[in-house]
Amino acid sequence: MAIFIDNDTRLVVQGITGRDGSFHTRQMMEYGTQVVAGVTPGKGGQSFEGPDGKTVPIFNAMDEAVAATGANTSVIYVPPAFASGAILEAADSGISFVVAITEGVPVLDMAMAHAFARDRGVRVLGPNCPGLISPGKSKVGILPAQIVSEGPIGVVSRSGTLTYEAVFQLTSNGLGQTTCVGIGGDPLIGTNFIDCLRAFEADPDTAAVVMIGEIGGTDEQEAAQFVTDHMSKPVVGFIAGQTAPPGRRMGHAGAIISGSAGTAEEKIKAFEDNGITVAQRPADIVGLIRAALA
Amino acid sequence: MAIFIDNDTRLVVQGITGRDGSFHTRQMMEYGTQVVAGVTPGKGGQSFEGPDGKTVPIFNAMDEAVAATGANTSVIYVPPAFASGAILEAADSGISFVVAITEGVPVLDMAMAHAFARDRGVRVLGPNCPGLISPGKSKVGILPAQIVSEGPIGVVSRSGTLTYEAVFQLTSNGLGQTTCVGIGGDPLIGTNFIDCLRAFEADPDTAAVVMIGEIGGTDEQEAAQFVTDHMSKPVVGFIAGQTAPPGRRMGHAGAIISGSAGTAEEKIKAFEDNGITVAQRPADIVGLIRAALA
Amino acid sequence: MDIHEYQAKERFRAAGIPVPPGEIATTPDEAYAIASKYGGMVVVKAQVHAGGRGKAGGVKLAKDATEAREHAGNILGMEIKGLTVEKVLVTPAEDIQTEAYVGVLVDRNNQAATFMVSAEGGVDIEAVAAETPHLIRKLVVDPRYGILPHQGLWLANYLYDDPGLIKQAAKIITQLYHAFIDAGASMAEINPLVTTPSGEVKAIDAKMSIDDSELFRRPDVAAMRDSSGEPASEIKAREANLSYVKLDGNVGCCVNGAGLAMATMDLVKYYGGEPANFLDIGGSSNPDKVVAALEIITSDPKVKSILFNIFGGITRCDDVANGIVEATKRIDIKPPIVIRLTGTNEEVALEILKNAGFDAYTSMDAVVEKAVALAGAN
Amino acid sequence: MDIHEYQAKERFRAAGIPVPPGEIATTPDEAYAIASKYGGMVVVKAQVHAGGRGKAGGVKLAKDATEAREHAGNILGMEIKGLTVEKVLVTPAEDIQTEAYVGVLVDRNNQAATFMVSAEGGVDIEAVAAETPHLIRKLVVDPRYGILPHQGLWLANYLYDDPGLIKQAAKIITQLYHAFIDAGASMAEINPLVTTPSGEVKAIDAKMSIDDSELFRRPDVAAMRDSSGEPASEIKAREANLSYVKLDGNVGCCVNGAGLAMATMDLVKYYGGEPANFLDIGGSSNPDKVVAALEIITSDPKVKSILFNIFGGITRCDDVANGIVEATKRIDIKPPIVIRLTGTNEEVALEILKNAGFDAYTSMDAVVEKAVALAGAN
Repeated sequence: MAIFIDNDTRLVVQGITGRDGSFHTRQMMEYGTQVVAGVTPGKGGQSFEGPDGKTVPIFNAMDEAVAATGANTSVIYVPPAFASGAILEAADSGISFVVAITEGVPVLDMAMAHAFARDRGVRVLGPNCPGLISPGKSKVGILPAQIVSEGPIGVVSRSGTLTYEAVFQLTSNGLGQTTCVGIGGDPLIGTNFIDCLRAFEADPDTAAVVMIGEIGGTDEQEAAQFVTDHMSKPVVGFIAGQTAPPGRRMGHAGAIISGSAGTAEEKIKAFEDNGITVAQRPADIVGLIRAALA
Repeated sequence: MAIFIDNDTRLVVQGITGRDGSFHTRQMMEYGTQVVAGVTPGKGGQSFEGPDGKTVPIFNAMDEAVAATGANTSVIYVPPAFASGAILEAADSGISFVVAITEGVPVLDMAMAHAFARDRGVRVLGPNCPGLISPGKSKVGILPAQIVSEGPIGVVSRSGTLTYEAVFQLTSNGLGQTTCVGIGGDPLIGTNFIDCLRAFEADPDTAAVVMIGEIGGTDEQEAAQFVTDHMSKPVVGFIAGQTAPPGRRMGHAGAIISGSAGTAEEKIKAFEDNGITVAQRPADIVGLIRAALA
Repeated sequence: MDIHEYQAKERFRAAGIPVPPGEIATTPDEAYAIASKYGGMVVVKAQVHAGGRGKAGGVKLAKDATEAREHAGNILGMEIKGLTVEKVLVTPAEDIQTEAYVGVLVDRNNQAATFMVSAEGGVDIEAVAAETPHLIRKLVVDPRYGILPHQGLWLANYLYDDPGLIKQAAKIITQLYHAFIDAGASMAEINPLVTTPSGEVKAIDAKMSIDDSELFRRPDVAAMRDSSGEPASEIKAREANLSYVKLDGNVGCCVNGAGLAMATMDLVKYYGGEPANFLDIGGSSNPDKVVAALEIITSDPKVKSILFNIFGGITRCDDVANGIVEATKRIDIKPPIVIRLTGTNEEVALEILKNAGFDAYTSMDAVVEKAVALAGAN
Repeated sequence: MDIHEYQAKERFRAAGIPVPPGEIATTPDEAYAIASKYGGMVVVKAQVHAGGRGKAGGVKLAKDATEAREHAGNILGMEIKGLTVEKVLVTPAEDIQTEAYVGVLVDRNNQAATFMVSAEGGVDIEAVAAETPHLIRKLVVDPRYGILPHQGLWLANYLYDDPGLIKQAAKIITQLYHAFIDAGASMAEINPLVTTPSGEVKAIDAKMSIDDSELFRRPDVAAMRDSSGEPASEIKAREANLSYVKLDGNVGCCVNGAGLAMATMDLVKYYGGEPANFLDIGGSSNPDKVVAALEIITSDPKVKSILFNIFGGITRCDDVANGIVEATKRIDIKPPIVIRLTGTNEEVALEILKNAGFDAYTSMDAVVEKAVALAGAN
């Protein structure tokens, strides 16, 4: 088992003919993801050349792609100006899960897109996220496949490379993963920590969860409360940004301490108050997970 | 029993201090409707003087009125420019039923207001409707109370005075009513024939229904199909506008034959095809109801 | 309220939709001058609030300015469905490759603006919808979101195969939606939407109806009202705030309430007569309104009898009776008047009317039968 | 992107919000001229992208033009939170009766624009929200509907009792929402919203932050960028498309990814050092970006060591290694550089770096410890 994506994931790539879209489509296909369709308006009828001589049909629109291929998931690699439109189109096409990789999508566009997706009961991951990978089953997004391995740990994170750091250490120490999810660093994200924790709790193959947060907002605090209220599985946490100054955006649009709200201190305290053991350094995560599973 | 309003109806009048609002509030109070509050922005804290020395507290806003009085229904007598805003406010205040009397509300405003009310699960009657009356229990709107009487007939109509005509004949012939509902003559109305038929079918005190339609749209045709599919009680129908020319609006914004769609002929045929006996003249309604109940 | 093609085109142009140039002529010489300016072939198009202009001969292709003048001479003053043509639009003839239909209207069932598009343009869309609905693609626009980019493309995909044409059409569809919303329209239509040999997509004809209830807050739209060519009686009725529609019969009808007014017309027909009009005086018993109603009804020379059908609810019958008596004092009315009044204060009202010498009834059937008989006799 | 008070006021004014007049001075004499024009008392306000202007002495009341010149002389050139004041706003002093707070920002939890209003104006709203949340009324605006008339009134009802003030405030709240949306803002604030003895409601101060992701499609908003007073290093970073924040330590950090960059800073602190900056070079291994990053880091004289922490995923480590070598050839760098590279093609990369004479590691802890030690030694 895994969460959100697995062997049944049938993926459409929105923006498959773009620079990023085509590169990552090949990567996903090489990993074994079932990429069943691509969408690029105006290029319907053409074919995308994947690795090993495989091809993927291209459609003008999501509804056509879904009707023709029975896709259930999409991933979005289109420029910011068109990204929220692509999410709306995906949410309207009958699929149930949309992964938005694009960085720099206007926040007010996302407010509307999230409302639209909620109206239709469609799960959105991102935007501005690395996607997710269920080792041995499916990869959707840009996470490097070589650092993951199959095993009992669920990983959820707001960050990209920091996740790689954590996952790499897990894998190097023989701790494989059920699913690694990057929820993204934007202020308005579709799938949050709680959504992932709930899914990991329900996934019989996940034995423990690593949750990697950062400064800004209160998602980690609410997730911590959720752990107390609804989780039986151990959770190990890490928070980046203890040295970040207030009021400055630290790369991610969502990584900003507003006044005294959203600091690493309050998040770490919320973790500790709710029984989540907190790694002081990324290097400590493996030890804490081992202790939790012992 | 009755539909939509009864002895438990606790009414707020939106626009209680206006010319129409104050007149009809007195009429409703005289009939025995529990008018528990009025709303006029800027006049909160004042009192409305009703008949027989009764007073009604006035509030600045619906949320205050509902919180203070436990109202569950509102009726709107505000000018067209503010009517859809009043509906939105009512739908946001915790009440479950809004009756919009105002005529001339922009249709695109109503498209938004109906969507908003649907989002919140609030029933809207109207706009541009005479309201409804459950004889002996409650009256909300402008229907003349003196023509109704208690009894087993449900009446639903798109028209005002034509309804009075029918109800008057029923009452004069000893056929009282459970509830008489004027759904209004606008193109976009909140509660339609089917909503009323479903309620009458479920109301144990209603034995038969009079349904009075007119040209324009396909509400009557769909209602006729509903009668076949879901109703055990007899329905007698009447359609106004057999002599109306196509393409001209006959008073009501919704009473217009578009091309060949929405004619009286097609509606009458739909009624007859679905077992609804059709009165050729308003005067025939009583006889048909008697026959149906025999 | 209907607006003319040239006015709809102005709104479309302002919304960014590609629309060919065009100017209005009210005389043949003006048409000649405009056509000369454009050079080449032009189309002369009657500007009148009636469908079926083409079939009625109100749209003509002219090979040059001289022929444009000739066509304008024929079209100006022409009657189309009872309306007189007082303006023509002169516009360069376009080189057309394909014709499609794009329209948006308020749909009652979906309670929202709804697009209909068809690759079959220049046709009666209602006929297409009724007979070959599979040739139409429909889209309901959720008012909470407005039209979304993929929805415009979805409609455009149905019209064209070429990506360039699809992109242009999707943009036009979005612009049409904005023109529709910004005008407070109940309907906006491009029929046909054409493609040219050079690969452009353009709106060759334009139609828009405005929701009357929007006019109070849209002075720019209200200013587009053009009553030229409209029957004087309907203009007068609108100014008096009466709902009035002229018909061809001889029994004048004056009723309170639209449903009852239609039922009254139907009953006139039932008793073998023909209604001369639809007229709803509304809930008011203001004598001025009754005077205006009677002036409008009697301005139709065909009217041989006049019937009032009033159901007093909130409206008091005695007020209406007084209004009628007052009105007939102020104006001289030839056709006989018969009156049905029932409801609130009906006894007092009937007394007032009998004293003033009117036939008064309490049954709708009775008054209609009588009015039909009087019309037949006169 | 933050904009200045005077720019926010321009946007508010365009949205219809009553805002007092005001002009910008960059010299004391200009301030004198503006104050003379207004006559009477004026306020001289530092225009700088930093909170707490008032406490820092950046806002002064002047009784006349001469005093305005004097205040402007003191304020211009002042440093507030590391930013130099280069402009002051001169605006007539208002007669203030009450002060309230009205703000709207994008709320993460509700995924929508959210208003906060408080009858306690002129305060730090975050402090009020944290300490006395019952003094704030909050409203989440459903993006599908925008702010609705009754919602504006509901907020205004919380601020005032007088119907006239409520009506004005409700209108201002609606206008503020439109100004917020039209600018692509993440925050817009009127603090204080005042009432005057004559019963007017006005915005005396104005603050607005723009979502950087909106700028590409809002040239009018992007044109409001004012980098004056900003550290040169941050301007350069923005132009090079790098995420960079200057800090006070001495260990320069260059990392790929924002989360890893923060974790690296934290680890510097963990090992007893102080990070000199946050810097995320993004996913690119473009040598130009590495050059720019190194130029920015070394422009800070406090920097005593530089550490690279690169986790190669999609990014290939050998590309980054080549970029670093190339960059250090182009510019002369004094502080020692230590590098951690791991992930895709790490072996090749470590080889390249060792050959070029760099200390290269594969463990994050090792490189941070080393960098801290080098900074302490230098």
